[in-house]
Amino acid sequence: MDRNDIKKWFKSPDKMGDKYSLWAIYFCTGCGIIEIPPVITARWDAERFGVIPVATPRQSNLFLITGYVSVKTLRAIIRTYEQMPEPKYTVGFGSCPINGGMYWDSYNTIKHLDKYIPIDGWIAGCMPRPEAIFVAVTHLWTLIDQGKAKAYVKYREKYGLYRKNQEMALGKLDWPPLYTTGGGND
Amino acid sequence: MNLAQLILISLCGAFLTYLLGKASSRIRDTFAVFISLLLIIPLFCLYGKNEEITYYSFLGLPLILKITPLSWLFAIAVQTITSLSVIFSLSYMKGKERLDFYYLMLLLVNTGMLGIVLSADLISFYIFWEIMSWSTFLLISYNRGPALHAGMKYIVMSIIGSASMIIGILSLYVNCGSLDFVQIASFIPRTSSGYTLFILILFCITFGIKNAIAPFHTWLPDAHSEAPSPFSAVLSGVLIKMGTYGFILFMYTIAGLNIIINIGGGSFHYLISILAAITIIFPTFIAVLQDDAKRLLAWSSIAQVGYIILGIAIGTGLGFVGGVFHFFNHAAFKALLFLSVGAVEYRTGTRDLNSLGGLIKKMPITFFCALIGVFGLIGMPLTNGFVSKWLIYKALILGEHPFLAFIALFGTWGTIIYSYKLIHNIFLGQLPEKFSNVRKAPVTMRIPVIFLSLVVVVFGILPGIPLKIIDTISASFGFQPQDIQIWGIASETGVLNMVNIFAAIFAALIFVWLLFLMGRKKINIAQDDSYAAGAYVPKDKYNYTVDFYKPLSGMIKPYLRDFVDDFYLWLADVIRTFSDKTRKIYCGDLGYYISYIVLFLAVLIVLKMGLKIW
Amino acid sequence: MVINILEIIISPVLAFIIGIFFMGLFRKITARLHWRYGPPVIQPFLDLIKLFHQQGFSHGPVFDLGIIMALAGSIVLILFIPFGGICPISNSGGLLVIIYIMLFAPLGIALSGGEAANPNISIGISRKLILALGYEVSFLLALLALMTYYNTISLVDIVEAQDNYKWALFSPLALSGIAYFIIMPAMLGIRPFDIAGAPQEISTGPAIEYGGKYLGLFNIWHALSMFVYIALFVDLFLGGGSNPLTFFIKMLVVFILLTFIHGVFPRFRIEQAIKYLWKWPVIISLSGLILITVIR
Amino acid sequence: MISALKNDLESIFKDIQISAPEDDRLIINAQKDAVLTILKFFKDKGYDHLAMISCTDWIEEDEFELIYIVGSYSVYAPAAEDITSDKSGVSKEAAFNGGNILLKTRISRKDPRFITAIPVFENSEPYEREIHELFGVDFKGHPRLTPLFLEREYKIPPFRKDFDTRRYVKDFFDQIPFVENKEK
Repeated sequence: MDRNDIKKWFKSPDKMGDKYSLWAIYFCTGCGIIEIPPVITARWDAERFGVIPVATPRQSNLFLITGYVSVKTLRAIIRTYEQMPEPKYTVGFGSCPINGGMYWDSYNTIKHLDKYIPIDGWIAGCMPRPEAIFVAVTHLWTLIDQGKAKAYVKYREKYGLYRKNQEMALGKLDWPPLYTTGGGND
Repeated sequence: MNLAQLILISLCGAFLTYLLGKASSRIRDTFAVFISLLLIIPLFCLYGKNEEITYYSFLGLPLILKITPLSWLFAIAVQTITSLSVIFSLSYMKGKERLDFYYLMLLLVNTGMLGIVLSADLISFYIFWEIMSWSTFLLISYNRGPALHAGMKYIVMSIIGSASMIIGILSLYVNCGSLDFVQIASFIPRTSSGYTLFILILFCITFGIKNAIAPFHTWLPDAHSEAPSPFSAVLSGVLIKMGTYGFILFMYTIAGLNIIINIGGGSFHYLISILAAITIIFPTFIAVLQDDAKRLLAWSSIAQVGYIILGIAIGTGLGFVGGVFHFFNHAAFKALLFLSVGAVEYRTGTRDLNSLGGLIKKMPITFFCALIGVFGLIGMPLTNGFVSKWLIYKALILGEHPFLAFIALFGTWGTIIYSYKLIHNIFLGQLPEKFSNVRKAPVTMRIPVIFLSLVVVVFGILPGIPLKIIDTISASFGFQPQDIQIWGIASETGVLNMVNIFAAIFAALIFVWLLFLMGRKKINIAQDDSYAAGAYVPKDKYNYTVDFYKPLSGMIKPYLRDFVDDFYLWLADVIRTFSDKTRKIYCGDLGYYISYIVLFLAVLIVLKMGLKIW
Repeated sequence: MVINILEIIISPVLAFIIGIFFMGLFRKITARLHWRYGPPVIQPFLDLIKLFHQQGFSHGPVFDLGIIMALAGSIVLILFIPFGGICPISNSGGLLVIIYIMLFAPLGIALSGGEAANPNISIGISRKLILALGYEVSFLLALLALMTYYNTISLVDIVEAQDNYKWALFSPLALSGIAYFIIMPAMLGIRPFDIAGAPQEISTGPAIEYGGKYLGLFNIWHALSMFVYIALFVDLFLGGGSNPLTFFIKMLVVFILLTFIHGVFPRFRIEQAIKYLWKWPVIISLSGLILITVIR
Repeated sequence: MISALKNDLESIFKDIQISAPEDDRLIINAQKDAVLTILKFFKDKGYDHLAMISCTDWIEEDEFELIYIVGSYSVYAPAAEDITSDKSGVSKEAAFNGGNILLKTRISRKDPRFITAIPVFENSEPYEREIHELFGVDFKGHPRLTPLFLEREYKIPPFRKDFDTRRYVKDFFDQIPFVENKEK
């Protein structure tokens, strides 16, 4: 964690700012949330990396989707994701958001989460340990550095497709589409 | 244009509007506005001149009208507030019936107040006082129903006040021979201090009732919430201040400064300031518990009047200037708040603080002016309320009254609590469905509101203008003049430079605004795109306005039952039951009457014989 | 005149740097209390950089005006408070003006929070105002004791009166000083009294709808208000320091004590907070005021 | 106590089979129309807590089996070892081992209709709603049989054995296309 790289700071402060102050929204989506408390408290202390849990989507820029996503929770996840300000990053925990995991054949869970909201990174493991979460955070740093963590841009450009998928899965959504023309307004 | 013609014009102007009303309402409205605006100009150019005219003599006593700097200030305030409320009621009272009667009464109240302020002897003072009281009673009980009860309560208390005034006038006439203020002022030092105390107490009861000081305040909340909004703006803006005028009149013009200071060993004016301090505290916290906007404002008027009397009653030059200036400011921002609540009530039909909300999107100008009114009420630095409160506090602290200063300062935080509740429950929060098609307030309602908010801000930034006038008043009463500049007060114990503070705040605002623009471009979002923990915001059920300060009201409600009001109601019951019993004496049977006569004669004989029967 | 303008520019910048440093220290010390490393001390500065290029959502003009007014109020407040030798605007109004300019911040945030039309925010604001009512009692009593003891309303005179180690904390004003210190956590909104911005109960109260730059301004305001209240305490009771360095050291000591209180205490409920604030601090400051009136 | 209950039951109700595998459990198989009266009978006896209504799908016999599990709170039934060690402060005679009663009944699978148990036990409302949503059993007299958990309408209620989850996922979730990425 080479912190005193002042030159990098002056070259692109926004990237460095994003990297070293990832504020994760404290939203319990699935069974993986039991991993978050040890991560943010004394045992593993995510605050060393600048990651702190915040209460509302408005203040956050990192969305940890922990564990399986049931159909009802998907509605809240989409709502929260759309309320987060850009640049926002999402990380999927465990195998269930990837392809449904052990609920692969259940009628009530969402199989491939990235059909509905874009995901920057995945952490394998049916509930990854805190060390895996820190590896994910540092991996997210490299992605931000290389400019590849552009899931929110993809969401903005292909919003029409995402919206159609969401409506197919959840039926009528009771909030208006976020971007009207399919293309986003920065 | 002498003073008698002035009063005459406003009097027959009132009756003329009533007659014109029979012809057509449009002419009546324009004439009422014209007459009230017309009267401001002669009043304005009377500044500085001290005319005097005896317009009539009654039983050998001359009835005199005189203009002094103090009465000039009060007259200007009275006339502007009444003309603004007349403009306001053009559209506010459009649908209602008996409008000729309403305009007649409004202009009569205006005449009464002008008469009180300009009169220089007790007879004309008393006549105009009665005109004002009775026309107020008729206006308070204008829209039937509970308003009648409120009007009854008001008139009963003001009759008690007038009665004590009559006793005072008679005893003065008997002892002093003449009722002219100048003669009485020269007579007072000659008499015993006990007699002056008696006279002062009598008149202070009258002015205390009209001014709603601590024990006599119970009529005000009912009267305000039942009276039509334009009139309650006049009522709490200037009508209550007639009591203040009376206080100043009797404490300073008639009794004179040095008598007041050491009457009863200096305890008299200290007692009044303690009473005023009490009037600051408990109405403020009762106002926090109110759910009706106008009742909340009524309780806040009682508290603010406490500040004025506190300023006047301390007896130092700074306090007096602060008190009179606070009268002027309170007239401005309290009328502003009542008019804006009236505009909201006109558009939405309700003033219940629990069901309103989100009106800032529909009535932005009313919101902005009400916000300035609230800032004036609290005393935020860029408004006139701050300057007058600063003067009062400085007088209190340097005058060695730390506990009074604490009560006054603590009252400010109570003011913040209830005035934020007023602004939040009416204008902020989610806009309910049923108010989604509320339109802007009509133009005739916005003019007075905008004018008053300009007054609040301009006199806040440049307090020198009104302070110089008030300084001439305080100098005329024997206080040493303050060193007043256009930007504030410059005295060795503490300088208040409002332009300096304005510049600092303005520069800071600009700097922070630039900082704000430096960030990324903001995105405007609708009212229902708010955080609801992942759920969509439910329509009409996403507002926190009912019982806004629940934890606080839970703690202070038991202590704030209005004991004084219950005492009065209990007293009324006792009198009613007592009079019921005495009613039974007149049972209409002749035999009883004869026996009463015989019995009475027997008692007289016994008394006459000095109980030496045998 | 030039020095005055220089001071007017320097003192807010100095206050900002110290405020941000205090916030970083705050998180570091609480982390060490929890046996964890905690973020680098410059973390609040990094957060600001991120926040200022993050998107901000606005609920209307008053939403922006409110937070701008709050921050402007705090900056003006810094100009009035003598910091070591520097005191930009010292001649107009003194303590009374300071008390009233302190109203800008809560009202500004209350207005912008109200515009954001969220019940959690309204609950947060009503709690913040009730809490303010709670600590205002002993705050005013302490200030009045000071003003009557030194018989002046200007802060600069009070600081000069405490020169060469005649600190007010060890004079008969000790009681008011203790009362002021007890209510400091309530004024700063830290742990025993951070009911208004409780993340668990009402998801950070007034700060719910603040996105990118709004949250940045909110953090700057929080840092500045922390600086202001501690600087006021040092000025009033600890002699105010001849040069900025001694002033800073005194502030540091006071700040670290407050952070310990923050790290150790659980959060009050609003009723408990009011009952506590209206009981002990008021008794201490009232007896202090009575003591002062008796002495003078 | 259990044995006393057994013979009372046999005396009152005719064609029911009662078996008591352990001393604190009673399993009763009753006919459709006798269920409510038995429930009332148990309620009067102090079994005032309806713990659960569950349903099993006997697809071979083409029947649904409704199981009412009734327990009792009013009479405290400490665990077995408490009685012996007498820690629980409850005298031995009063230690009535309430245990719980399993009342089973069979309804046909083709038109699964049954009457609601709310008049006897109010808290049976959500259980019946759940069984209605997940098995399709219609309870006559139930105030609101609206959907409770599921998001969508299902042709075959999901908990039935003939509901093929794999096929459902294939023709519902897998129809939703991926949002392909530009650089892929």
